[in-house]
Amino acid sequence: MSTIVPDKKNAVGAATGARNLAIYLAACLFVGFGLFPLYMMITTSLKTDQQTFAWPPVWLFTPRFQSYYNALFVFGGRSADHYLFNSLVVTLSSSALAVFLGAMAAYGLARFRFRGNRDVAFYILSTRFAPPVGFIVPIYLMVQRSGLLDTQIALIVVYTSMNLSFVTWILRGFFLEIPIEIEEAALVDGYTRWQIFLRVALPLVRPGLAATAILSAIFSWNEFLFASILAPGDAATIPVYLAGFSASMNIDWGEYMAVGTMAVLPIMIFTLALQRHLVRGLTFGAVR
Amino acid sequence: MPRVEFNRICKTYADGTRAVVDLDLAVADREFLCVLGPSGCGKSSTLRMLAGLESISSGDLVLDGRRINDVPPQARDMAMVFENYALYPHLRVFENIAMPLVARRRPRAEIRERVQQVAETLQIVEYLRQRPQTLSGGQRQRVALGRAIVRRPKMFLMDEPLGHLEAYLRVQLRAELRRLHERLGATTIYITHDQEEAEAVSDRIAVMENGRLQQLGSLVDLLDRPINRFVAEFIGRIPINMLPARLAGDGQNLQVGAAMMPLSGAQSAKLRSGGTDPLTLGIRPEHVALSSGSAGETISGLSGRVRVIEPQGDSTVIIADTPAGRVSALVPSGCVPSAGEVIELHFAMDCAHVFGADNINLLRAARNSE
Amino acid sequence: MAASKRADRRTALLLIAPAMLVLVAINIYPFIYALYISLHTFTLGRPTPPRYIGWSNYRDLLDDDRFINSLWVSFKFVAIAAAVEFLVGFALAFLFSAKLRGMATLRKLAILPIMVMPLASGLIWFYIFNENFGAMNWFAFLLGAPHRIPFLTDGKLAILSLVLADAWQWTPFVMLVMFAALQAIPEYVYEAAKMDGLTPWQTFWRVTLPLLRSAIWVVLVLRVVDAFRMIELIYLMTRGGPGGATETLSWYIYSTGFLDQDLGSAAAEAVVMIIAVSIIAQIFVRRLNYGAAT
Amino acid sequence: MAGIYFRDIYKSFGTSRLFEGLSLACPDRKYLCLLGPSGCGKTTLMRIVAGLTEPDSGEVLIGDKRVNGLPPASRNIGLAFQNYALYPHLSVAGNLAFPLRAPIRRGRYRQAEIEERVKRVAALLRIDQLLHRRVNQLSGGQQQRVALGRALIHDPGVLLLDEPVTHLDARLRYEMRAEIKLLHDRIGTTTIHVTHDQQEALAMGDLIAVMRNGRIEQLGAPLELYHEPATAFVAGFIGDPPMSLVHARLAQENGNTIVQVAGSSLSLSEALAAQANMAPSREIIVGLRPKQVALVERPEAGAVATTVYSHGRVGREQQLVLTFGRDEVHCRTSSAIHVTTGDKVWLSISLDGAKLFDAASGRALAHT
Repeated sequence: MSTIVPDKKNAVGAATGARNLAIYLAACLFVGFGLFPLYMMITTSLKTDQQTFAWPPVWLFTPRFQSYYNALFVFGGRSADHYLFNSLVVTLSSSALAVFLGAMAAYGLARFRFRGNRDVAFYILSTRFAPPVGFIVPIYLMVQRSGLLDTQIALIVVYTSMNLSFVTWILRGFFLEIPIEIEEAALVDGYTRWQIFLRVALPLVRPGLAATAILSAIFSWNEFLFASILAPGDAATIPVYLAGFSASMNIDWGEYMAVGTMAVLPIMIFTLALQRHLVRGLTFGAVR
Repeated sequence: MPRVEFNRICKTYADGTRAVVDLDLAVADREFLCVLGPSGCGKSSTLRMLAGLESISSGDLVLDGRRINDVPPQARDMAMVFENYALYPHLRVFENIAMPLVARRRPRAEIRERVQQVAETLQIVEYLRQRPQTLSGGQRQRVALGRAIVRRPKMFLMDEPLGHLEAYLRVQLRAELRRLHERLGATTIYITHDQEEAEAVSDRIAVMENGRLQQLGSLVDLLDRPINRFVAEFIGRIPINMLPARLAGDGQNLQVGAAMMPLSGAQSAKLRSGGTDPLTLGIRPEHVALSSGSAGETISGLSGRVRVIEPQGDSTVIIADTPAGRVSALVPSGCVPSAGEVIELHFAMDCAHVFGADNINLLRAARNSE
Repeated sequence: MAASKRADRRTALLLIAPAMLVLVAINIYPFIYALYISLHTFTLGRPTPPRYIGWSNYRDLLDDDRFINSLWVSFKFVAIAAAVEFLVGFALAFLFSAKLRGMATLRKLAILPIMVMPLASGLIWFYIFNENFGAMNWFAFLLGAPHRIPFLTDGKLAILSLVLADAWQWTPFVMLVMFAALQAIPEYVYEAAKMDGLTPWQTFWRVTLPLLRSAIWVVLVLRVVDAFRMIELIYLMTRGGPGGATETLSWYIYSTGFLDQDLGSAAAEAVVMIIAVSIIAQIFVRRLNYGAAT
Repeated sequence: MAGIYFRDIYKSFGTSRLFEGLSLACPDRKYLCLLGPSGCGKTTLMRIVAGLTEPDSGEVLIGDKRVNGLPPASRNIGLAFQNYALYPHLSVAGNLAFPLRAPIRRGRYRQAEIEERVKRVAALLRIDQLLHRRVNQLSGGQQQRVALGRALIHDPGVLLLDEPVTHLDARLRYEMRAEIKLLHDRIGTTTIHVTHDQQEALAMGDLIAVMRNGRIEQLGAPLELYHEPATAFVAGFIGDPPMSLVHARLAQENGNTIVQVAGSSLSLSEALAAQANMAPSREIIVGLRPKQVALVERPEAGAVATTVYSHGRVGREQQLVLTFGRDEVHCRTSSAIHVTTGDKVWLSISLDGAKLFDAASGRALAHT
């Protein structure tokens, strides 16, 4: 019960060893549950077919690196590398666009008072809640009409728009935290509004830019619904390629899991390294 | 009979920082004691150890003859007023003040009555329904005080309670705190870095620096008989002048720049026995007098050029550059020289302090022994 | 003065316009377009032009058992998943707040599932739940299950299996956010509570919980909205089956539009969904606004 | 170099009116302190000079140039903000050079000259050792110097300082005060200094404008304000402690004008009586410096009964706050006298040197 109040290191009345042990055990159990599926994915990608379908499941085995992962990289052909590259292009372009446009809008909303400012800000936030599946039919038709079906451009525009909402909202919070006097000082020093944005405000919200860029990247990399409808063929991203496996009756689990691993690991390592401001981003600034 | 005793209390943090070193201090019943020092001197750690919010690394903390090192804060019957007020942001003023009583499961009627009473004392009745965020700093501070006094604790602990307030509010609340103390009569320990505040509220002042207690006494003690250079420089509303000096060859004079300052017999004996060069002369601005023009024959005067004149009302601070350094003098506003003028500065040497190389005041007991 | 204010307004407009343009194109216009389509019969890949039929797509929804069922399934899934994720995540946030050596590392490991591509997590759980060789059945066997358990092919179990997979990914999210919210409660509040003599239990109910209120609100709404629109797990694990047991509204719209290619009906369903979610979001945004003001 | 002039300034924020026809002049090369409690409009007035806030109407002149509507950058001012407002992403040198690299001064300074100026200003303010540090590694005093340097580096015609020493600790504040004043003596730039600290204003200003609720209560030299406060507000704001303000009534006794305070009658000197006769009404406020009230232990003729509200010490003396009807009187006595809160004591009041104010308007009686 004393865990109800987070205890401070130096407070009087130290925690007991038994309690600590219980906390460790519970925490490890949860971490184990969290890691188990990832373990399954990675090990299965290294198993032979017999090991994959064995009953009882094989836990200890000699990993076999060759075939599945080799099969993913048949450069020039239609294999994972092609789709990984597509994903990379779409992710980088849409994140960069979203962060750039979002930063501009956020600065405008944070620093200029005009009628409807709050309404615009709240509208932008509320698009975060829009159910993508609700927009898929009209967007599909719009993309089809403009001849952009199965191109990366369509995905980039859609992802940019979907990322804009939280990028704008979070960066608005970061801009609001800059003391107004710093920008007034630059105004007195002889800088224009636009230069203050570029040379004073943007450098000061660098952590915010990093956080929103990462979250945009995660979203764009992982998005499946729009990708499957708007770019089912040549421009498909990795989730679409992955989904293609499950359609066949005889799934090649090893290769399937190898693609999954390739799809999951990069973004996971990336975010693990850059965890600051993650919560702030995930909750668009409501919790820090 | 002392209520609280710190016996060789030490506080060392996990990172090895020694916040409090060998603190010995006894606080008497009903006393209002100020712990005064610059930020990082260990005064807050001291108070937090007393409150039980910080563990004690070594030494004994004794309350009414009982060692309380391991007693949790809830059981110490002390109330604390925090620098940032530490009000519960989600509760209204009434509920904030009532919290200590709610914790003790007092009946509702009693809670209502006592909160009302406290609110009247502190003149915050009209804010009882508001949330702390809607109050000004001064009002929040009153609420924090209300929460502390509502349960009538044995002791009050105050951690820079006026630190975040505007100057004129600080002065006003200072008087109210003093008054409250006299009405309630509870032992109070008060932390501040502001000596004016310390002198206005407290009975005794404990000056701390670098985790160590430097000197304990009344303000007049600290002003007139500072134990070392730190206390001399820290106390005094206009900073004390510190000038490099050396004992003249005959041992009867202190040489400051080219000027000779005559020493009394006792002073010269003390300096001859304890003093090693380099010495530093400490003289308060109120003990510096002026005569303008170069009369020529004064030997105790230091000549200097007036640089800055700072009127204060009835008195004026004159800042002059002398060969020995910059010297401030506090003089009546009636006889103020003009900027750029060359003046002669005279030191009342019976009020002077001389610090040795180890920064100890060599003349500390001078006036008593005379 | 008027001049500089006008200049300010122009700068603001220039800054905000590009973002608004994108949002209008991908959010406002599509919604209006969806409204338009929903009033037509419109089949994908058929050469006949869309034909105006008024509100009949909406009227049809009321008689559509699959639609009603999908609402019920969505409700069940969202309620169970959000409740499980919130309660477990909330408790874990306290657990992970313990100031113990190595806790920070464990916490970093614990939140790894959040980053996993939802489609990939569907894939993994599809494998784990496999009736013939999945690890889940092995654990059930070890715990004494008499026979293989059809996790994904039994109507009742399928939705619970989806909840488990969803909870695997998102309980750490709740934990992470609640943990951050707990850390954001200033230490002085607890110190004040100690000095006021509150017991740990009183501190929890009277101080901690009320101070977490806005974070709880954020987490709950995010989980409800996101669980409502979840589609990847269904796509990979059950495809709405067996017998519509896991056919949520999201899946139903997807399958009406792109499997049955009936865009008119799909658009009508989408409009209903957008309006429903917008109401939830509006309530939430207002509350958030209120929270930020105090 | 140029004076600063405000003519008939009006300014409202939403529905609340701050300035209603404020006029004020700060002559060339003078050091003007704007002094007042928070919310009195002193910072707004400074921001109006800077162009960060525009008045609703009225003229602002720097020298003989009307600057209304001019962007801040073209007003040739240096501004040091209260919280320093340094650019956290730049070094000390970067901060100092920032105004010189501004587009409005593009081409005016060559790189070598920028470096030269940065060095010169840094040396002037004794921060030349810190030029390559990040500003968040500096102490408060050092940051304050950088802010001052940034305001000075382009030789502005006007220097604006917003509470420049407020955040420094006592000793440093005292030192910086003298340094800023010496700097002003050297460069002579017209300066407006905003402060709420009367001691600071007395010590630093050539001129002090005491402000309250958007109005100038009094403009004058420091000692003029101290000795001849124009209003009861100024009297109650300047001095440490300030004058005690006591509500009283004028009455006639044997043909002489007397003052009735809390049931006692006090006679007036001829000069004061002459002033009192100018009073528009019988209700006045008497302003007393502590030296004009003395504690007496027993009731004696002319002594007024009061109650001790609080007592503390100031230096070697004891400072008492005594309640007096609805007023408070500050009184200084030797520490040897022992009193506690609630004690009844008697005060002997000497009206020589007291100031009389009209109770309704708060204006000093005296000079017509």
